[in-house]
Amino acid sequence: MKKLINDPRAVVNESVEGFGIAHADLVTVHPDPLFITRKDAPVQGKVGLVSGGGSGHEPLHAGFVGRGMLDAAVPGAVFTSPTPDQIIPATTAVNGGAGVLHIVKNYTGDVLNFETAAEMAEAEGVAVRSVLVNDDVAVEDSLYTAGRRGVGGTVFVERIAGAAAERGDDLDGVTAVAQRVVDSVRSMGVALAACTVPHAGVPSFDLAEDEIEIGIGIHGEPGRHRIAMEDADGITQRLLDPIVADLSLTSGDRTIVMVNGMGGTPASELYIMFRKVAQLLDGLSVTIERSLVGNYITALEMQGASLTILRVDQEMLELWDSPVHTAALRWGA
Amino acid sequence: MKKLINDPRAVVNESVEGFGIAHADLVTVHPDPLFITRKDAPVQGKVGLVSGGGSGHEPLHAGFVGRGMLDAAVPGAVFTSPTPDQIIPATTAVNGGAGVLHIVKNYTGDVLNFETAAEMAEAEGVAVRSVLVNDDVAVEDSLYTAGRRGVGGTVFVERIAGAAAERGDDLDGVTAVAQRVVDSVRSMGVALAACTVPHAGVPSFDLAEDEIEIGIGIHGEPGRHRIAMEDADGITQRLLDPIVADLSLTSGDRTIVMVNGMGGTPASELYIMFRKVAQLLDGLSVTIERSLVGNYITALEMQGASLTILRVDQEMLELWDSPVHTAALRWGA
Amino acid sequence: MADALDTEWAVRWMRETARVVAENRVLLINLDRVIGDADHGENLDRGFTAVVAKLDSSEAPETPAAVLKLVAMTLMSTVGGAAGPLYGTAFLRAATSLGDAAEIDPNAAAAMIRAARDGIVARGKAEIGDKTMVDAWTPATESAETAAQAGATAPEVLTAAANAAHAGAGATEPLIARKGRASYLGERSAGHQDPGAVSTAFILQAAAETARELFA
Amino acid sequence: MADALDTEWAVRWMRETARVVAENRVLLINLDRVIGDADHGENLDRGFTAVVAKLDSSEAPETPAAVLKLVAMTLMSTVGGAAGPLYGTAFLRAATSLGDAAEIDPNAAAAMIRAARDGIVARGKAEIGDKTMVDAWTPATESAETAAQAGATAPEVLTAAANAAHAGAGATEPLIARKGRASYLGERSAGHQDPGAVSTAFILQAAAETARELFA
Ligand SMILES: Nc1ncnc2c1ncn2[C@@H]1O[C@H](COP(=O)(O)OP(=O)(O)O)[C@@H](O)[C@H]1O
Ligand SMILES: Nc1ncnc2c1ncn2[C@@H]1O[C@H](COP(=O)(O)OP(=O)(O)O)[C@@H](O)[C@H]1O
Ligand SMILES: [Mg+2]
Ligand SMILES: [Mg+2]
Ligand SMILES: [Mg+2]
Ligand SMILES: [Mg+2]
Repeated sequence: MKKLINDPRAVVNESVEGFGIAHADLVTVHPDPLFITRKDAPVQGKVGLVSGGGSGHEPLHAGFVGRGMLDAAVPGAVFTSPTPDQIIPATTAVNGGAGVLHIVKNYTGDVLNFETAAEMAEAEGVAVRSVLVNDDVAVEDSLYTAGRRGVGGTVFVERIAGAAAERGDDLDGVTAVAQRVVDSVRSMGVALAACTVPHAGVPSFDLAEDEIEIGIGIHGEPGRHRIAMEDADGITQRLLDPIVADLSLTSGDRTIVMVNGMGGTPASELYIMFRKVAQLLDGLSVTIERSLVGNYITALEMQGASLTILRVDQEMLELWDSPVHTAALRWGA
Repeated sequence: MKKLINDPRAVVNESVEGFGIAHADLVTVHPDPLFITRKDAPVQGKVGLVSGGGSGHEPLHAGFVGRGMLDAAVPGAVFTSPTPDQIIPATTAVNGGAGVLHIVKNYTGDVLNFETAAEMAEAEGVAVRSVLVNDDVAVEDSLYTAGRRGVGGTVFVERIAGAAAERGDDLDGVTAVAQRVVDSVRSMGVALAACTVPHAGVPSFDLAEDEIEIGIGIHGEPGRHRIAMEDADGITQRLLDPIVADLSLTSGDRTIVMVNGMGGTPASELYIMFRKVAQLLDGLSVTIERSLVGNYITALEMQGASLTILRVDQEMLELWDSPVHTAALRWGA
Repeated sequence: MADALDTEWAVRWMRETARVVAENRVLLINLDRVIGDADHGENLDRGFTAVVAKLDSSEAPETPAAVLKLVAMTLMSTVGGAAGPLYGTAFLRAATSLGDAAEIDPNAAAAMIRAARDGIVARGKAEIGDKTMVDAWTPATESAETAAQAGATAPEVLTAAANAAHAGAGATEPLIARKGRASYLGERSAGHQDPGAVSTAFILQAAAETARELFA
Repeated sequence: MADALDTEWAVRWMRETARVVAENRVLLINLDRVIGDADHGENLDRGFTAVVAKLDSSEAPETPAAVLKLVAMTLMSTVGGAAGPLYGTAFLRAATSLGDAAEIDPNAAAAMIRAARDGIVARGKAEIGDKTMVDAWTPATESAETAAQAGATAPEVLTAAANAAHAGAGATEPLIARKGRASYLGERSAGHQDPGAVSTAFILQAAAETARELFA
């Protein structure tokens, strides 16, 4: 394992420290317990947005803290959800009197830790709501399973709910918008090569020179199945089809599309995939209104990509376009 | 070799096509010969800025086309400088009557092709100036060699000269600002693992599990020397020292710092390096006025990073802060 | 009371757990790597290292329940992931079941294990056969209760629990996961033991061994 | 004139060059990979493939110079990198040296090679020993001139040039590069042949072979 790190156990602390220095105009890093808030938190009268989860998915979540997006990000250890004793103070720190929305990716650990934190923050007098992001169509969803993972859709929820909060929506309103995004967003990913968790020191899985994993998540876990290597157009089709089916995308639908790199994929390859997505959606008479192509939710240095599609209505689009100023997403501000 | 590509020979065309679709609000892609201009080119009365070079360094250069930065980018094949028949029409396309500045990274191929293009564009009546970016302190510079490579400093030249052009400076003025940046910027890079050029199909070099290359460029070439793996703080010091020495950075100096990922490095690792740079410069009483941490000039999916430091004066800083709106760099617009 | 477990035992149990978890850190990481995200061993090691630090630095707890409560709070705030809240709840419920008794008799030992197990089920909603730590805790509970009813000593109750937990962990191997991270793999999760079930077995084994040593 | 080289030869030379470059594409990529950026073979293959396409699609050029000028323009606009302008200039200067002559006699052949070589030096400013294609072109020029002065036929002049170019390319191996991309490696550039010198040898060998075949 070769990484630009010092002590594997200090990775999160040191990297967040560096992040705090680089973006001192935007964020405040609270070191112990560790969480990150926007510089001007709490914003009085505004609903506070808190998200968090295991580290290793940068820029998610800290890179999305700032105006028009998150008020706080709570980073756990690498691929490990944070603990309530981090989430609780983050929640109270960004409560401007209008309550706080927890944006939780659907993993047992995240759900349990945020649940506990929400309960305790409520006990301290903060109104807390939660939305559960579960957009990964690779995972079978049923009453008897842990359900779908939260992956790329999280970026869309954070942006659009963040915009609604900035607009002045109340806690129920922001929660409703966030839930609307959750209901309309789906993702699917592929890996060409695994990543290596610093404390583990060996790659999460092995893939032969001619194999790829379809349906991976963002934690270096193996995917749903392994297939022979294909070209970018073929792989893109494989990611797109289940999303189109699950969202029942049809002629006239409007979308925001994200082609996301998992951390070790050149931008040029992401644009090659985006080209194919655009061609395929065009063939379905589905419009791409906005797009993101780049590293937004990663799995360390994994080689691979994910596709996320959000079906939007006019309101979501306007919220999307409103000013946002974070380390990783910025426009209009 | 596993890559998200189709035909290795179509990589540049397909990726630029995807880029053009994703950023249709910002740029126009001219497919044959291939170059990219900002949507509103030519901007009447404004000096036009053209840069280009081999592909594989994305977001450089196309990602920096737009207001406050480049007017045109000219992508060659992967790691191969473009040809005059691309550079010439790009140059004339962005000439708003005030002439055009070529920003050329110092490689024999780039120099020769831009030289020819400049000559022929001049013959067509366009006033052309050139600046040569040669910021890589890993390379020995002498009258008898090809001189230093142009690497990360290019981003700074494009941004600050782009701002000067947007401000309305004339061709000599923009050229002078660009040259001032060239004179004040230095870089140094490290690789943990090589990249694979699509048409070559095998990694550019082999590194043992416990080795790293110090002094690499952005073309997958081996570096100046190979050393045993070190921790991030140690490596950062190795990149910083020759830059500090070469720029003679001393107490009171003001800088803009870029910690750049080579394409396959997680953001968290870049922030760990940035943290150390901040500590070391602080120890020298050198101020970091602004910073960039992320993938700005890459070598496909290479694992590694580079450090670039620009010593700034007040004017450069103001130009830096002025509005910029490109696919990869955006603020104030 | 002969063979009853006291506060000192509870402290020893936790120190021994920390030692065993540290020793098996890589094993637990690797179990989690193939069907999860490669952090279970790291998470527990971080948690129990913090537990030991807490025991070293705070005043000696006065009851076994106080020990387990300190453990619960420490795990909850340092482990994260799924295991943090689950083990945190388990130890909290276990503490509650003990009340402020100074010693733990065989029935109390069995009740403590049931409380822990029920806490995990209440939080995680997993059923037996879902390939989670519940598949170790459930047989452990049943064996402990059977042993206690048959008149076993407290160390014997814990030994019965530990053995059953080990068997239960082993039996997770062929299962297809329906809860936790391994469930994302669907059928590919079969063929590997569940890391949480294995760590459960380690924890209960530490309980049994420290109990036996104390009365050896 | 016996053994004089005409337009047909020039076309055959270029087609044969394209074939040889395609055949040695990977070899040239690999030479460039170790001390450069792994594109020389790809660049030349793209360029000469375009040359052949151009020859196939355009009207037959009327003079050898017209062929070489077409080649120069095509390479210039399709190869890129260092080799594009250098070879472009080389063929342009070679074309100029031939004027509008219909045939190339031995002296003209030697002059053509010198013109190409001088063009490369003018553009690239490399000196002999800098570990570039100049290290193949320079001995090629000298051998060609010596042969022409000694009364060799045009095919013999080209053969002398090709042999010298091959030797020159081989002799670049121990050199430390001072120009081009390999110069960034400093001393680590020693121990490998220069890709441009090797491709030069291939080009001149194609010239010699097609010339010999035409008069066999
Ligand atoms: N719903 C659940 N109920 C009971 N145990 C669970 C549940 N989900 C996960 N687990 C247990 O947690 C273990 C994983 O813990 P850990 O790796 O620390 O957390 P994470 O899955 O968040 O990375 C699994 O092996 C399993 O035994
Ligand atoms: N200044 C120069 N003078 C002569 N030849 C040069 C010079 N610089 C580079 N070359 C030649 O160009 C070759 C490399 O060509 P190529 O790989 O196509 O371009 P690039 O170096 O731009 O990738 C080198 O092997 C060398 O022979
Ligand atoms: Mg985890
Ligand atoms: Mg090149
Ligand atoms: Mg885990
Ligand atoms: Mg090359």
